[in-house]
Amino acid sequence: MTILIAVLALLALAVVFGALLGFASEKFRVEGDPIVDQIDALLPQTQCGQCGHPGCRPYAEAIAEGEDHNRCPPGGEQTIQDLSDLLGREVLPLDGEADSADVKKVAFIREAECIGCTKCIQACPVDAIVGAARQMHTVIADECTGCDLCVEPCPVDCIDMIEVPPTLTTWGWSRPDGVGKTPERLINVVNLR
Amino acid sequence: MNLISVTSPHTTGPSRTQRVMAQVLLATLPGLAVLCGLFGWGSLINVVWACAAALACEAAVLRLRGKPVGFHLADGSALVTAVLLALAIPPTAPWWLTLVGVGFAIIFAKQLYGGLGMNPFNPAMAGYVLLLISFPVDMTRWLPPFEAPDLATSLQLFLGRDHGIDALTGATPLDSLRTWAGDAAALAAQPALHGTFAGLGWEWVNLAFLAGGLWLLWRRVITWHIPAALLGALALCALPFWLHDSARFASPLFHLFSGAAMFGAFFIATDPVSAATSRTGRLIYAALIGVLIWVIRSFGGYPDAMAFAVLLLNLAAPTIDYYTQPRSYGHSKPKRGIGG
Amino acid sequence: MSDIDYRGIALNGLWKNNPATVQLLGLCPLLAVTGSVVNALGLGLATMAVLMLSNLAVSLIRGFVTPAVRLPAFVMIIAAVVTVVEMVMQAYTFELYEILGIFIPLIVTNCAILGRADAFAAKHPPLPAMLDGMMMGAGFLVVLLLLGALRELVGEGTLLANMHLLFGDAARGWQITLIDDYRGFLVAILPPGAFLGLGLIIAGKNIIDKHLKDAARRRQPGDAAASRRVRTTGKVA
Amino acid sequence: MSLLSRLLPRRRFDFHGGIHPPERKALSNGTPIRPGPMPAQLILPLTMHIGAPARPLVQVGDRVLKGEKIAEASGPVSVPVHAPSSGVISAIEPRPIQHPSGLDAPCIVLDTDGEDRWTALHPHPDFRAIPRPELLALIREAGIAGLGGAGFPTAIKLNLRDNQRIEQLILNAVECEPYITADDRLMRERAPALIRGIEILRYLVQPAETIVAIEDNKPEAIAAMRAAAEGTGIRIMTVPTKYPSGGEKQLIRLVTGKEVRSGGIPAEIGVVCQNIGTAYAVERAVVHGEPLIRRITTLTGEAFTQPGNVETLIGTPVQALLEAGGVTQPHRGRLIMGGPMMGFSIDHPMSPVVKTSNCIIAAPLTELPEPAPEQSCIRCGACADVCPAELLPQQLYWYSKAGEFDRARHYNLLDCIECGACSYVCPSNIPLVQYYRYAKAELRKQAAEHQKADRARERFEARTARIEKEKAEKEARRQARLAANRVKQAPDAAAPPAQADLKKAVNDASAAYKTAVKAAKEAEASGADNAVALRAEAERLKAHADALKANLRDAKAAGPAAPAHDDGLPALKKAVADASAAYKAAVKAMKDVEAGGDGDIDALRADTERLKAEADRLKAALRDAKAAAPAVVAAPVQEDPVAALKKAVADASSAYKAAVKAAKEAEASGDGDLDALRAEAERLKPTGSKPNCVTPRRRPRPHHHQPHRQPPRLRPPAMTRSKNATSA
Repeated sequence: MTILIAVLALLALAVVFGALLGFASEKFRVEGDPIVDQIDALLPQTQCGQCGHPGCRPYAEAIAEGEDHNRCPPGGEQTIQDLSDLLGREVLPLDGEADSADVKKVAFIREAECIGCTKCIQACPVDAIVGAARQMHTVIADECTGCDLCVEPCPVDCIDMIEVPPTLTTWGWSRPDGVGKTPERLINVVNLR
Repeated sequence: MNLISVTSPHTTGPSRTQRVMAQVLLATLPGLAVLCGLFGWGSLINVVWACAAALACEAAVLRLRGKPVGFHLADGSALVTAVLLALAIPPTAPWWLTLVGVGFAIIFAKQLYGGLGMNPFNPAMAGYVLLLISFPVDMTRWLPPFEAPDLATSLQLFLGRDHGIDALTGATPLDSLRTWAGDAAALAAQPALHGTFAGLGWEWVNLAFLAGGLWLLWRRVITWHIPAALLGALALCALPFWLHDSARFASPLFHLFSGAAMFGAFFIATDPVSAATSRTGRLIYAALIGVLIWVIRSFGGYPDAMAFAVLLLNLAAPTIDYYTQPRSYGHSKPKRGIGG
Repeated sequence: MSDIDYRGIALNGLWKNNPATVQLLGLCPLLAVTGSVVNALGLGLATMAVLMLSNLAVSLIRGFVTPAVRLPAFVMIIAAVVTVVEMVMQAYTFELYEILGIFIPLIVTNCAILGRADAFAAKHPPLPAMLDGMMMGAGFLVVLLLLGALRELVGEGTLLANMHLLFGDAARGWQITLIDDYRGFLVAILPPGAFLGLGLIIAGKNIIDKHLKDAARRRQPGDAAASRRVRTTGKVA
Repeated sequence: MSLLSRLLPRRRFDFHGGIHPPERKALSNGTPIRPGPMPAQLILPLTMHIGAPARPLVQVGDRVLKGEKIAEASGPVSVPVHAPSSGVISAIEPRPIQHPSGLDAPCIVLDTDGEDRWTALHPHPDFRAIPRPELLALIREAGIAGLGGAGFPTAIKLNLRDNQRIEQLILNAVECEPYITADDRLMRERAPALIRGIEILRYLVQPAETIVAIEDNKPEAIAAMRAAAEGTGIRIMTVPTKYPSGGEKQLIRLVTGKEVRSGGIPAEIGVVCQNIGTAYAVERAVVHGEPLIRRITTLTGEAFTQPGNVETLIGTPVQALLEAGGVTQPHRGRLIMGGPMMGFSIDHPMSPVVKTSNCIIAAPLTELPEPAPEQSCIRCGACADVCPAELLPQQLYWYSKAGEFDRARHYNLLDCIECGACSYVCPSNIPLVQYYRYAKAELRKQAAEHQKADRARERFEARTARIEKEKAEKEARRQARLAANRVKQAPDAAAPPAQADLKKAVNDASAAYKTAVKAAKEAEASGADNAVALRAEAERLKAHADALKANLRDAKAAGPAAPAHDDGLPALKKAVADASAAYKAAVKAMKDVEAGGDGDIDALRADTERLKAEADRLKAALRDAKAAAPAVVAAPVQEDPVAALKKAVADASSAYKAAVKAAKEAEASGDGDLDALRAEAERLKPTGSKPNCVTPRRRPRPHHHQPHRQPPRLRPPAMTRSKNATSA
């Protein structure tokens, strides 16, 4: 009998609290956290598609749904780190090919060789290539994200990815080498753009 | 043209880490001398042994961590840790006690946290506390002053041969005080409590460390903030209680000159790595250490409390720094929060 | 969910996702009671039993509990199971029960148990859930035992002291004194020793993991020469 | 500034921190200023100042005279460049210049002809006769940029807003850096000219008081200036020797006790600060009409056998100065332009002297040895004790080193003046200043990247929207073609009464589409984020309307339907209820929008009116039907028109609600919540089973009370049509 009372009491408590919780979860439902936006903000927006998605936003959506967050070579380690912080996930090593360096690149069309096929225009995710059919194309260097998606489609292979050298306006100081290192030549030039 | 292209400034001041460490080591010499004079060769033997052990431990860990061994050994921080720890433990300490303490201090309290500059706790005091809670008996066996054993006995003690050691030992002033506190007659009968102006013998030890500390101040190796705040707070705490009940509470003078107060105030609490950084922060940090020392000495389970107080405030140092940030030029109030 | 990877579950609990050294869950009892092997064993077994039973129960009700109230439901189940275990211990190993004291009821708050209930048992059928509980419990138990042994050995110089608390009088002779006339390294028995010991165990595990990983990488043929799409083919004039 | 403040002894102020490095000024301050060498080639960078590079006015091969303008200012923050001597322009190309990066920058190279022939100059000895704006233009045209520090165009600093009152004009003659004695010698030898220059500045900014601040380690200069300033009201003030008291912000604090707000400029607190060398350049420019083509530069360091100050032509290669100063070649050690604290090492001896180059230090390794390796920070706090900006250099170091730049910025990294006091006192040889410069560069980089990413995202989204739109248009064209074919096949028939309602629905849908388009356009015009989404929404509505149109066509094709009373009263009733529910919802929505302030109220109101009319019409129809056939059996013979009508009404109202929603979003333009809209669109999608298309919280009340029940599924228009088609 005592056991029965105890069980019943517990059950009653369970029911009451369960109802309370259920009610609260309906009443105070949080509108969906726009996690996709937060992820999107961390991605480098090169729209390069190296993650296997057509652009950064789709990849952000995929990450929000559980895809690995280490497939963004342009973002590099820093992006992975930031995403791990945001999502509370483990820091993963960069998937696939490691982009060699921080070297910024832009596409450059050797205009003499361009046949005006518009294939690169269709490939460019940020509309940074201008031109028309059977007209020479050219890259708006300021808008180019360096994603190199235009290189592959070019039938005559006239697109180069070229490094952008630092100028006096995009120049920056480098990090010292750290403890134990003689600062023999401390001033290494870093490109800020 | 053979030009060096380096960042500004192109000239640097005379201050060097190695020099700072060397000056600290030099400043401990008077204290070491008095300790040896009062208690025999034990302290010196232990200091030497601790230095050797510390260098070995540091070198081993640096090697494991893949760091340049010579470069890091050269900064002298391991030696300072070793010497401070060896000065803190009793001269009767056998070799293994010193080894365990120094090993823990260097390997666990310093290198595992990332080496010099990264350790949140004062390594010497971490090692000391480890020994104190693990080997309470060995760590409280001080000899009576002015009855220094000869070199052979000291060596025997160091090698761990039990030389009827308990017959040799005597209570320290703080120990006596703790045992007989409240009993005026018993206190009066304790010779350890009645030196020239403070605890027997220990007053000279403290004076020697005070001298070394003042030299450090003069050399600008340390600033006045920490020693002054620490000693001031200790004395200020002691004064009213002593006036109120001198049979239970010791006088400020006794507090300052009978335990590890001077040693701690000038050599332990001033360790810049584990102390608070800003000047205000240092005042608060040291004053709290002083208060804690007095509280633990008067009401705690251990006769002296320098190590515990310092370690506790090491923990609090980042918080103190956080609340004592300066107001930067051109800003109306200091920045709070961690940003990011 | 048709084919359950039992081997994976076992490996997960014992090594890869060990609750104590990887997930760092349930550290409160872990650090508090591992002063000796017998304490560790007692608490470890109790935790393991609770994990198995609670996982089983949670798995059985997984279809009926709505997500909103699942945590309270799990907590109730765990509390009930812990109560049962506590009573059993009180009945059969009273002295150990006395020593372990508050840490038996505190198993309820061991996050490892609630964590497994929520992360695994609530999504799997009873058999794998129970196995998972067993393996997680075993992983926890192993770490407890290791830490207990370490601390007992360093602190007292003995192993398996006082085993009669758990196994009756027959176990009185099990004590092994490894170092005669040991002075005792008190800090190992004291709370700081638990932290230091666990830290060393975790460090040890990480070292082993690193070696395993390196070995695995060495065995694999290098596929580092993957094609790089980016071609840097020129310089700005 | 009353009598009281004049009577009271002046309060002495101080700034926090500071250091006392060995002064080493005796090396170069003992000899008078001598003329600099006349090099065969002068190299004139187009950026000798802060701001936009100057634009060349000459071409290679041009012959220029001394003082002729060869490059003009290319923007408000820019100054022209003049030929320092006569000769021929031999090149305009990138050359190594005076920059810590060692990068090349565009320079005009002038091959001197040795004649040093002046162009015509226009002196204005009586500057008070010139209106202030013209005087400013004169200074600007003379190419004067701050000669002491970073080279900020002087005219801009002197150009005050009308309402700005300047309390103090401070002439910075502190020269706190070790080694440099250029200003010291200048003051000793040319004090009267300097005072004239200061008078010009005074005339320009009209300060309440003018103060020349000189460090107390230059007694001769102080005496000379005091003598020259006699009777002018210019105060010569000595400040204690301490580095960096010559920093603008530190000097202002030292002289006035005031602080420049972080990120602000001195003029905000009524102070203008000019370098004493600038005053001299202004005097030369105004009184003698001579542009800034030469300056006093200190040649010092133990490598010089004849150290001292030279009045050198701007553009002189450092190499020529080394030779003139008797530096044994090749020089080994450090070659520094500027002082030892804030100057930078130059790796190319052909780098030219520019307007800001106040000192060349050639120091052998014995004097300034190679830097020692960086050691671990021991948190000694010495850096914080000397920081003149009262920062926490140590925290900044940890954060910079760990790459936590945001935190570094939070700890006021950007207030660091890079004076180097922290590095100077650091016992661990940490190159702190470089860590800060690195962190600052990273912060700039992050900002640039962020900007670029935003632009890329915008462009990407615009492109995606464009492609979507093209696709939708293509699809619409295809649908239209299909429907046209079908219409051709089916015989035309008179529209049955039910078709009228269907027509109505089509109209409604297209009206909704138009509203949505309008909203989208507005959003686009205001640059709201959700413009793209709105556009997509409009496209969807258009497709919907098209589908309904097709429906209508199908219904027409289905031939004459049953007479009106066959529709059945219940169905008609339902339709009435639906219509009035939609009307109420619309009223509610309108009120919401009205309460919200702006938004597309007119369109909504029109919509509402329209819906009301429709509801009324349906009600009337119901009344008519009731009157006409009171005894008609409820069960309709033919279901289809009823179903179609029902569907049409439901679709129309849902479409309408979507439009309302879109309008609301437009109302909140600016902080448009793309996600919400997307989710909305998602919910509207045919697969979504929720009957509501308005967000739950803003759900119009009438819904709950109406007997009306929307069909549990919102079919895609295409499906609706095909179903009707088959059943017809």
